Amino acid sequence: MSRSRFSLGVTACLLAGLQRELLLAVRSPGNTINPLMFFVIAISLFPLGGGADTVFLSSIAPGVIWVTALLAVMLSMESLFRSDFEDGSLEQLLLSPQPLYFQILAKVFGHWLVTGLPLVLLSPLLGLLLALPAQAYLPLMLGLLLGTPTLNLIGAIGMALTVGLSRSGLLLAVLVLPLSIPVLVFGAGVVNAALNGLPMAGLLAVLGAMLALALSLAPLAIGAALRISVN
Amino acid sequence: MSRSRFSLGVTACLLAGLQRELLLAVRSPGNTINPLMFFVIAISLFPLGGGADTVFLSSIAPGVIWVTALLAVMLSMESLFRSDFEDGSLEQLLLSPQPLYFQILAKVFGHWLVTGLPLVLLSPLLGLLLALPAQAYLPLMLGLLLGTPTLNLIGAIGMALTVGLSRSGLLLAVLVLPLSIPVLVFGAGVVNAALNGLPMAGLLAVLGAMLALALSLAPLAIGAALRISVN
Amino acid sequence: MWQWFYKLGSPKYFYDMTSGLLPWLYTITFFLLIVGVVWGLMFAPPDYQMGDNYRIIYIHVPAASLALGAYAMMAAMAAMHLIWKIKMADIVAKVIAPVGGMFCAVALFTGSFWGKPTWGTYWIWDARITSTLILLFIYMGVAALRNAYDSTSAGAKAAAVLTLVGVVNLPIIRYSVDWWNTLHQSASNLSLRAVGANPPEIWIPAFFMGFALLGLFLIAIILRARNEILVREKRTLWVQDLLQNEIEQSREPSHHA
Amino acid sequence: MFSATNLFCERDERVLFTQLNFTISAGEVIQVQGANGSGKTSLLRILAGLNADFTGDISWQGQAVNRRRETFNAGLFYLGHSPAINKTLTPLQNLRWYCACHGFSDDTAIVLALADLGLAGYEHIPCHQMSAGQQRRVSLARLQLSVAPLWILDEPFTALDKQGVADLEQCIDTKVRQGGAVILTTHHALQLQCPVRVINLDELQGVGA
Amino acid sequence: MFSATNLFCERDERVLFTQLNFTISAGEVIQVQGANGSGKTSLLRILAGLNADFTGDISWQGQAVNRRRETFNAGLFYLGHSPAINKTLTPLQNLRWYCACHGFSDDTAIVLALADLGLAGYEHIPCHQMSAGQQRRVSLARLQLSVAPLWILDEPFTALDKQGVADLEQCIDTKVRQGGAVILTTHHALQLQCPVRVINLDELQGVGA
Ligand code: HEM
Ligand SMILES: Nc1ncnc2c1ncn2[C@@H]1O[C@H](COP(=O)(O)OP(=O)(O)OP(=O)(O)O)[C@@H](O)[C@H]1O
Ligand SMILES: Nc1ncnc2c1ncn2[C@@H]1O[C@H](COP(=O)(O)OP(=O)(O)OP(=O)(O)O)[C@@H](O)[C@H]1O
Ligand SMILES: [Mg+2]
Ligand SMILES: [Mg+2]
Repeated sequence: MSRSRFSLGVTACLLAGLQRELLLAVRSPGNTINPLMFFVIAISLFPLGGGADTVFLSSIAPGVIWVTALLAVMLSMESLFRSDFEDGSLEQLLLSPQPLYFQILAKVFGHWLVTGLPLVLLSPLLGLLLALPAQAYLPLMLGLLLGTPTLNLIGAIGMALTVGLSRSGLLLAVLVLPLSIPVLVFGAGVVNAALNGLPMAGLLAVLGAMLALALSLAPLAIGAALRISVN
Repeated sequence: MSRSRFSLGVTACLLAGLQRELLLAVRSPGNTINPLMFFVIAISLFPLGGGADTVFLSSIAPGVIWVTALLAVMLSMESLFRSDFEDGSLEQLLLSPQPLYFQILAKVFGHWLVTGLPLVLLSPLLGLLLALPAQAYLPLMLGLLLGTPTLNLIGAIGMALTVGLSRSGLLLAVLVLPLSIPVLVFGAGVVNAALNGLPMAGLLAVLGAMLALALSLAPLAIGAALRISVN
Repeated sequence: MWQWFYKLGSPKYFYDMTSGLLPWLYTITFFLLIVGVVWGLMFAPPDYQMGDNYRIIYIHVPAASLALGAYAMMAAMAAMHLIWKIKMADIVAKVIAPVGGMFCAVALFTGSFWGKPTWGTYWIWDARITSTLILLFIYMGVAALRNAYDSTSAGAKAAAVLTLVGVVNLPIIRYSVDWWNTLHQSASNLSLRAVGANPPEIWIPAFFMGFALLGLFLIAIILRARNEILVREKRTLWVQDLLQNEIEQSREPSHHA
Repeated sequence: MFSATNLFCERDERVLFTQLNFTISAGEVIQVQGANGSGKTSLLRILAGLNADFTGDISWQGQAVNRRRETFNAGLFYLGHSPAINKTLTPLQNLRWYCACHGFSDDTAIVLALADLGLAGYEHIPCHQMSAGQQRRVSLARLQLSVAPLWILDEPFTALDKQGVADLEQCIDTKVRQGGAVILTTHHALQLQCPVRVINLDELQGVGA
Repeated sequence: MFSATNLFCERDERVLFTQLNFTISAGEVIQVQGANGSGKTSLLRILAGLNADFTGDISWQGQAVNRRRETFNAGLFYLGHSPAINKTLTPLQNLRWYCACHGFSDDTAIVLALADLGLAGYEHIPCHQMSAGQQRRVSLARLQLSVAPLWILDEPFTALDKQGVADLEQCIDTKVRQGGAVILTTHHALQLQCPVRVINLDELQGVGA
């Protein structure tokens, strides 16, 4: 074929993947906004179900915020591979000559940018709603900043495994929630430590280590799972 | 056409609809078991994120159990109309000469039988996990028994409104959670009343009234929403 | 009456009518706003308890009541759209959702900034506050649902159904939240006080501000509705004529120059 | 039996058809033709009552359809782009539900219909284990079970092999001979014995645009 | 160029094909034939590397495919039952991503390809607003963008109108003339100028059963 073509490398392909994710987020903004709204609404259910007294609320705040963030991230994953699977784009992704590892990273990172990051930024407001003392805001945000990408990567493994099942229902959550307990424990631990004036650098370091581990291994698991799913 | 046919009435059609739901539940048991597992796992996250001390746990128990039940029911709705929409069965349902109102009731009731009822039966176990005093088990179950069908009906409205959207994300939860707050408030109220030795018949009656209202109005909204979704 | 009603249902009639109406509305609202703000900020005496903080009431209370009223209006429009398929009703319902949500947010923000000096905290789970928050969620849900649909007509109908479901549910939510708060008796008993208890120097500017905010609300609705009409009817003759005229008018000065 | 007057439909600023009029009586076949995107699917969905974004009147046995939806539904068989087959269930279970929705229950008839379509022995196999064409056949088995006098079929021949196409054509012929009326679209060259009337949307569109 | 030796595949106790051998070289077309459910889709997915439930060897330019997946992928164009078109995005956006995945970026070529398929003016319309056939055409535009020497096409003619079918046939002819190799399935009577070799799975099945 004689058309002029500009041969592109891996980076350009990744950028294209990232751009596609962001475009999709812009085109259907619900996928970005809904997890956030879910986060806010679910958190405000707790005072309604439990009780509204400030001491009580601030005692449950670290746990409730982290558990709800975990749920919001997990449930937002549902949109990660689903439509690609259904319309056959996933097959094309697997058949593409570019390395799968990076393509997956680009997809997950794009997803985190549009769902995880806003959640991190919104978290102090929810701390306010649950009467969390102000000195815990920064640790909460730092923990979420390190924790949500890990949660996204773990969730992507679950999603990749279940995307081929038509009626997967809550299977994703069931598979993934147990795996993400360590992140929850250390994440909520950071906030509790800050509340009690304990050092929290160690806990943050553990969260960082988990992120590094997930970054290096999860894409492999995701790739393998996707291959099984399209089979 | 000369084949012998047995002309059937509405009841038989409803039974067939119910039977289909149950068959689907048996064929893909995940749809029944996953909401239950979600319920259990999500509840056990709270001691991990918050703290494991018994007094604290039993103070958060009513709220946490009810909020989690609410989430589990809402998220289980995802499977109610989705596959019917995708494979075109929903069109056939709308084109069927039998009254839509009852067909919808049959579907939602079938769904409740396989997801809501097990949740009600399982709830005392979760009370146990969260150190809920034993005298609150029965009120908890009664509240859930009256509350979960209402939640299912409200959730079905949300699902019917969003089933046509390909990337609906968490939209369902965002639409439905605010609407189901009254059930949560009275449901958790029943447990709290039982814990404090207050009368709870009135609260249960309110839950019953909400169920009656939902039974009479929700199928109409669901039908209208389904017609919009297939359009 | 009915005839007028049907006429109003036609986007063109609405557009023409509001073209005449808007200047009046601008003037009246501006007047009310000036009087209300000047009186409220400069002449009304400070409250014996709250000092000058209370002046936030002049925004807070009207915003809160408008947020509620807007929902009622949106629901009426939704019903009209579903039952009589009146296009205009849907346009108005569509533009109310974000505006009503805005007022709701304003009530929440002013309320919480008022809460800091009065209650010492930005947020408490008071019954009224909580139900305002839930109302905001419902507004956002209606808007989100409409946006989620690619097809305008399907999105309109879906949003209308949800709005009507909300109508049934709002009183129930209100009632349940009231009940919830009385049972739990929040930490400090901080019910919002009634307007009637205050001297007239305080509530007369409130009266002005109330109508001024109503004016702002109407202006916002009408401007947005006119925009929406132009977008939806952009292929009809009258809109094309109108745009043609606008273009010519904007060109004219440059011709002379 | 079934008629449409003055139908008008537009999508995203494009008029698909306008002033479309037709009547179909017992024993007739209408084929809706048109290029991709000319509005065939839209028309059939409007006729079946699944799409309400149109203006004009549709009547069934002299009465407006939207007034008496349930009577009309009892007389209609609609087959769309999607097969209305739940993939988790077996063909037998799928068809049983369909029959119940239409007020009868007759397992022997179902088994017979499946056998007719070359699916004997597949009654109890979940549909997701079948190929595209086999799933389509399960869906078509409903044609044989249907007593509705009006059939509306949107590209019924998709995914069928040659034998399947021939069988389906014969099935339509039989229906028409027994006094049914059929409205269908297809991109393939129909080989029916009965006469076929054609509505060409490409031409109508010219009128509307 | 591409060859399969001794392929064997069974699904749920049923042997679909066994001892299937073939080689395809530049400038050849192979049509896989068979009744519904005979295993055409299964075969093509195996060849493309999307399905691993088989035994036998597949090699590309003399080397086993599963060893050098990425080289093979660079030389392969696969079109399955599903169009691989995201419905929220526009045709242009969809095809851009596809191109980037295959290592180039060329908007003019995309616009040209769309125009060739009769979709001029649709570049910026979200795909969900298109009819079944139009979506299929967006998918087929990738054929024109592809420089891969091997095409594997599963029922590429579905949902196309007559013009669309003719265009696609011509496109295949051109490819073959330029030295490409094409493996396809279809239930419609192919009218290609180049010679077509047929693999009939129904006969093979007889051997296997
Ligand atoms: C339906 C919604 C609401 C209505 C109708 C409403 C109405 C009022 C009224 C009439 C007052 C004046 C009381 C006085 O004369 O001093 C008031 C005071 C106040 N409101 Fe609201 N309000 C609403 C929502 C909110 C919300 C959402 C917040 C907080 C986020 C809030 C916070 C406050 C505070 C802090 C005061 C002053 C403290 C006090 O006097 O107790 N309000 N509100
Ligand atoms: N996911 C699956 N699991 C188990 N068996 C399957 C699955 N998909 C297909 N089959 C079986 O494998 C056989 C071949 O299916 P395949 O889809 O390859 O057929 P095909 O030749 O493409 O038919 P068609 O012309 O209908 O598309 C069928 O008999 C079917 O029953
Ligand atoms: N959901 C939709 N929203 C907006 N426009 C649509 C939608 N679906 C289809 N259209 C447009 O309506 C027109 C008619 O579509 P329709 O599906 O009726 O065509 P068709 O004749 O069935 O075509 P095909 O032969 O490809 O199936 C197309 O031009 C398409 O762009
Ligand atoms: Mg079509
Ligand atoms: Mg196939």
